[in-house]
Amino acid sequence: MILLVLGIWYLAVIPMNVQDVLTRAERAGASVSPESAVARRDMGSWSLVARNSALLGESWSLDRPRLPAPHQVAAELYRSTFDEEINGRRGIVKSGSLSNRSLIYHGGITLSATFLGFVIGTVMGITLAVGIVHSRVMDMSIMPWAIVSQTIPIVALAPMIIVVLYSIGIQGLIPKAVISAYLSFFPVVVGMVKGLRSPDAMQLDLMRTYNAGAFTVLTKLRLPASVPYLFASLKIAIAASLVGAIVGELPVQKGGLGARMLAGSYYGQTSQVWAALLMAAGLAALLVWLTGWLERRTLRAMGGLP
Amino acid sequence: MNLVLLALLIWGAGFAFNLWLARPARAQSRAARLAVPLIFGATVLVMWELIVRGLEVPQVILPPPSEIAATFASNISMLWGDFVQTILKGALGGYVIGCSAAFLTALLVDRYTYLRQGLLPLGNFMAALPIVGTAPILVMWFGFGWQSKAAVVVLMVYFPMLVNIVAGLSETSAMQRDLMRTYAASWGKTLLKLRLPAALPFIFNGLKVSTTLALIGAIVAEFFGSPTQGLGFRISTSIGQLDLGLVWSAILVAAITGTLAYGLAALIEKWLTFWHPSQRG
Amino acid sequence: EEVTLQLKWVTQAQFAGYYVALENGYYEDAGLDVTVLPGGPDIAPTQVIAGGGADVIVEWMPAALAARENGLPLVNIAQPFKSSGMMLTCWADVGIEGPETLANRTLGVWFFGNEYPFLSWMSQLGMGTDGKGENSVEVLKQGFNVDPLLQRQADCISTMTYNEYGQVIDSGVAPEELITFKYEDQGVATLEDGLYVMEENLSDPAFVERMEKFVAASMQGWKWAEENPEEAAMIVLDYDETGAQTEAHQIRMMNEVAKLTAGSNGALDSGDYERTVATLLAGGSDPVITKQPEGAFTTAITDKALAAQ
Amino acid sequence: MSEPNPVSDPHSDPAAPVIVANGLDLTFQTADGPVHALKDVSLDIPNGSFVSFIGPSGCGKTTLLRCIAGLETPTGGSLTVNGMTADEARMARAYGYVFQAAGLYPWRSIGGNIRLPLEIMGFSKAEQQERVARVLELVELTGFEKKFPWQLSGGMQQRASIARALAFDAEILLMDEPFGALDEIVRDRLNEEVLRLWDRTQKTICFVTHSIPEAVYLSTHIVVMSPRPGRITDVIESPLPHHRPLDIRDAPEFIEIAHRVREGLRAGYEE
Amino acid sequence: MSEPNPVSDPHSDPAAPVIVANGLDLTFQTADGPVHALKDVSLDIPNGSFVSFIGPSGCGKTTLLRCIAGLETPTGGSLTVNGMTADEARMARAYGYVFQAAGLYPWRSIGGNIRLPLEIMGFSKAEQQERVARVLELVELTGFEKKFPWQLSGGMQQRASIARALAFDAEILLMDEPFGALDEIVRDRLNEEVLRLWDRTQKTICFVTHSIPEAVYLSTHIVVMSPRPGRITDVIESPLPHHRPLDIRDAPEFIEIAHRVREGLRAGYEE
Ligand SMILES: Nc1ncnc2c1ncn2[C@@H]1O[C@H](COP(=O)(O)OP(=O)(O)OP(=O)(O)O)[C@@H](O)[C@H]1O
Ligand SMILES: Nc1ncnc2c1ncn2[C@@H]1O[C@H](COP(=O)(O)OP(=O)(O)OP(=O)(O)O)[C@@H](O)[C@H]1O
Ligand SMILES: Cc1ncc(C[n+]2csc(CCO)c2C)c(N)n1
Ligand SMILES: [Mg+2]
Ligand SMILES: [Mg+2]
Repeated sequence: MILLVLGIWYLAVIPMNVQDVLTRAERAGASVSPESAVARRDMGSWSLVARNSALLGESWSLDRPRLPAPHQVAAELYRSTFDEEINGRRGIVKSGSLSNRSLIYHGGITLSATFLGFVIGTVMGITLAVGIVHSRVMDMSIMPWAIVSQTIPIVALAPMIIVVLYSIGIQGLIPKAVISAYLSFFPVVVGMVKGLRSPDAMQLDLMRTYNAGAFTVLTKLRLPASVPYLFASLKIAIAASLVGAIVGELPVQKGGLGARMLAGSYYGQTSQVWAALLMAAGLAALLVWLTGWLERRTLRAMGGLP
Repeated sequence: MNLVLLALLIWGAGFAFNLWLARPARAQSRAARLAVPLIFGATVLVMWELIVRGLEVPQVILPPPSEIAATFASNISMLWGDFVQTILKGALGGYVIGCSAAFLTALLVDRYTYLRQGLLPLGNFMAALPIVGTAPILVMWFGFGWQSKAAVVVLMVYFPMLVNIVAGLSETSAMQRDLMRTYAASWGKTLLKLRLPAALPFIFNGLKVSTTLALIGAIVAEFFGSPTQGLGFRISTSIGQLDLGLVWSAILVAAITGTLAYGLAALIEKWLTFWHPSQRG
Repeated sequence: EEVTLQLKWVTQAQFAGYYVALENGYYEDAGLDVTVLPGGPDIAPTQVIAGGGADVIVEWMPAALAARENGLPLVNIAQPFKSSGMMLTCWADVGIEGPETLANRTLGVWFFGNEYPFLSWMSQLGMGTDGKGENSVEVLKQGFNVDPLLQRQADCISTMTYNEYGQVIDSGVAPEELITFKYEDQGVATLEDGLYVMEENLSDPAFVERMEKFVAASMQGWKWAEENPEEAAMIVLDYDETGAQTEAHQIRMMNEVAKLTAGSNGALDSGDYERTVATLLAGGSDPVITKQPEGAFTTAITDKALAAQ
Repeated sequence: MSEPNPVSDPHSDPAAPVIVANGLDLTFQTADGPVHALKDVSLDIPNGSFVSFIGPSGCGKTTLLRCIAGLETPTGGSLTVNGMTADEARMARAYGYVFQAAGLYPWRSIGGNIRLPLEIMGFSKAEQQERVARVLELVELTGFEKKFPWQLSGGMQQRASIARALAFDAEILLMDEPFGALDEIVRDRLNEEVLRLWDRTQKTICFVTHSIPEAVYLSTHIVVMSPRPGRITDVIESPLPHHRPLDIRDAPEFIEIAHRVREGLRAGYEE
Repeated sequence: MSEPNPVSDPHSDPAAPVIVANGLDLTFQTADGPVHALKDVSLDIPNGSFVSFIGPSGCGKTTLLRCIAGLETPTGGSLTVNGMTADEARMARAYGYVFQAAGLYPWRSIGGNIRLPLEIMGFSKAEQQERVARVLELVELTGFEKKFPWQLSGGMQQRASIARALAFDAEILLMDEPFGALDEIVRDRLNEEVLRLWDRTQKTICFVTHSIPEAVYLSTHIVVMSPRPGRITDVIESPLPHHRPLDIRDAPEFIEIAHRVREGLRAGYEE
């Protein structure tokens, strides 16, 4: 499967980059058909490929490709992780601290904002859910607005939020975490409301026969019953947190994978963008996997099926 | 400062009224279920207005709702143009393409197990790509028009939809499937008569999540290049011009559309999955 | 004494003077503790200063004057950039020769407050900006890079002499393949990268004094940067937290920026100011500003600051 | 029928009644209109008796049990438990309730489940441990304390849930179709065990069931109910001896009572 | 036990066997190792008979029924239905299957559920309508065609599911604990109805149950099974007449057969 994807990717590189490849060939003096770049602009990629099949050797090694070839991305990934840290002037080996040209350093920055936002969002989500489950007013008034809140394109507002937080003197990690928290609280609310309400009538009645108070019901019944729902939500929330952190890093060019992506895009370093992108997706996969691992551990400790 | 106190007072009053409305006897009525969130929203707006005025928050940081409303009213035709560009062309186009593609893929994945094993993990990985990274790439590939916005939306809605549809299609119980086997029903018949109806609650879950994703995708993609129209363009340009009233008006358009779209999906869901326990209340 | 400076864009040699002053201790010597906030896409320095997130910002004059007219009283206190680095860069092979041949083309423009010089140029040309036509152009909101030109999605894009133009050349395009329109040459240049503060603060003598020290130290930094472009570029690189800038690019940028700052000692030249205002007012039906601004600049600070040197 | 149904004749049996219901009435308000679940139910349950409630589905057995447990509030009539109202008795933790399904909390071990009411009622750690061990032995589950519910068979889970109800030594045990979900053989076995338990602990037990043989086998008194609205149609006192081997079910007296119960049920249905 | 268990003696009963199992064996491969669900099961089921399968939980009743239905593939032995393999018989739509729970599709009305097999098998619209009406009448649900499953009581749902299995007129009816979830009275009534239906339609019925009285009341033949691994321990032929009022359950022959079945079950358990 992976091989198939790589194959398709390599193949797709040819038509994606054909315009640039032919322009370069033309500058180098080869005869290209059609001859003018203006005429080529309006032609389909595949017909260009077909008409100039001899000139396509450069497709996989352009400096500013529209679509970099997999090995270019892989090389960039290597360069901006191991190579930079071990051999680079600012790498950890030479300077004693992580290099700001390495994705490890930027991944770390993004992760710290992700975690902070995730924690804030989760705590907020659980608190809201507990409130919603225990108070009908909160249920009736907050739930619809929680849905509305998610239709606001927060990602588009990120720069404004950051500026607003500047104005009350908050900078650095927290603005990013706020955006992360905003994106991650919603899945937690939805999942936890479901989870806290998941005990059936019989389980609740049992508590009533013991004459247990709301707090006891919460700690002894609702919270344990909601754990599977919590983890399902946490997996969504942590991925959302990561996106939030990256979004928060775009406008504030102070490091992080988001800043990396923008900078790469700014200077046309396509493979740098792709490397940061893959790194982000890999981090997301790792975080989700970690949450899943924690879930399995917790559920096992709670007597879940092995 | 007095305004701030007034704001807190109004908040208290709204809350008390809601408490009264939410009492068990009344909470069931349709009017109360509608009124409570509306009163909540209204108190938030009034508080916003009073606090912004009371604390003299600069207009360029946070304008009061009254000013937003005024800007909104005087720019209706421009906002309509943005709405058409971003929502009708970008978001809706991408939504339709993305959801249909996910549906077709789900059928394929369902039919051929080896595809599922390969495609779903890949899908999960791709779904983790942050849009802020993919959007500039897609703008580079598909140009500045609505097509690139639709592409971003497709990428955003495709995997949540796929995951939901695939989960939904396997939602049937062994007994329900065995019943079909006793009728010697074909794959197609089983799909049509059993698995699709059973999958509907999941599909609608996906559709609801995707409405907001589509909206956000279309707007954010405009930050990375657009024609001189569109909600994302408006938000970004107006921030630069310090016209915060217009920024919030554009956000308002997005929020209203998102809420309506979500509501519409929920309504259709209610209508089509009336049989599901969650809809029977 | 603390000063927070909000830059207009990401850390790069465009802002070398401030970083040099920081690195070489000029601010410290003046008794200032300066925080430099890099900008980024969709960070509006005007909004930051309005919210109180910065004491002084680097901004272009059109955006500052537009903000002033919209009720945000910004005042120019220094102008390290003498001339404009803005231009429109076009493919030659599509048949563009002069400004009048721009009609019916697709042009990439920066928005977010950076569109004002372009819009006044177009209105002076009598060119519409609402789609392709006899006497009008199609405008795209250009993203962060020069791809729209290289991919031929636009016939022309906005570039800065010190930055995007170099990137186009770096990507293998020969200068002969391009046609460029410098705003300076077209007579529509507007002042870029001035230092602006809130008007109300200027009535506070302590603030004014701090700004005098700040401007003086900053100009010291600029002059050092002009003389030592390579070292200045390296200093900028050290302050770039994204690690994305490259030596070659920053050195070239520093050399180009030095050309723009060369003519300025930091004081705003009232002639340049008049020309900018005239350009912005001359916008035909839709000018960027509608009336002559008043009190939009003060030379009091530069007078003091430069006298001190 | 407004007269109390004397489940026991106070003269022949000296045990005082612990549960006294008088003209109990309960109407549920639902979206489709009111449902009259209990009508004019009067009943005395003497101390130490084993009372079964039998009747067709929906006749109000569960509702009656829940009224006794203070989980439902009657809309009419009076009900006292040990001289208190049902709700006061609930607050005083006067009974253990066993539900139809075992209803163990899946995230707690068997021991943890049995400990649950003890934790809530504030028993000391040592006391908890001691009681858990005692009831586990009572229901023959010693050694399964650390297992989780899913690791036990249905019958064992049901025993654990009985142990949970016994742990805090309530005087009254209310059991709502506790063996409904089990197969006949396991059910037989648990029936024997419940009888033995009752013998040993001398508790008052109210037992809801669908099964005629089960009711006849277990009870000192069988309360037959009929639906729409739910009321008591017959109270049958069992002449069977206190000690009952399983074989008793083939005995003629047994079949005779079973027949009477079935006729009572049928009558209620056809009415 | 490798000899077929002659459920019917071919000489005294001229009906030809429709289902013939010979040394049937089935082992499930599970994560915890293989489970031997059926061992050496041999059986002849004559045309028109009513065969009950009874046995403790997990003894393989459902598995055997599923093998007959072609839903499970035996790992050994042979099985023919009407001379075909079980799978061919399934493809030929030779039987209606009634599951333990009603298993109606909640998105279809009662009529729609009954129509489901007819749509799949390509009956014409008119034919569908006619058949739905006919089976609805047969199970006494006329007038409920437009209702949805959750609007019906459990007993009514179960009858609808029987109607669904009857709609396409398969010769064989396989019923897996169809009344397991119902209360005794409703169950009695449905038992009477199933008997009447069997009488009227002359179908061959295989019926799985947990309840001894039910098995005895309904069947011409009772197959007693025992677990680990599941096999047949006894086949009891009923001397009861074809026509059976419910009262027959108090008759001595009935109690005698019931006793025999119980002994057979107990033996299988203790073994
Ligand atoms: N919370 C409730 N709201 C409305 N109606 C209810 C409620 N609980 C029970 N009922 C109705 O009251 C009647 C009696 O119900 P109950 O559960 O007591 O019957 P039951 O005898 O226990 O039946 P089963 O044997 O099926 O458990 C039924 O008609 C039922 O539908
Ligand atoms: N699909 C399967 N995979 C593995 N084991 C199975 C499977 N189906 C049934 N079994 C096992 O086979 C044995 C027989 O199961 P079966 O369902 O036939 O029992 P049953 O007699 O119908 O029991 P019950 O009365 O509880 O329905 C059991 O031990 C069961 O756990
Ligand atoms: C949103 C956005 N704003 C501005 C620029 C372009 N830009 C880069 S440097 C520079 C000079 C500023 O002093 C300008 C205008 C952009 N690419 N994107
Ligand atoms: Mg009940
Ligand atoms: Mg079974």
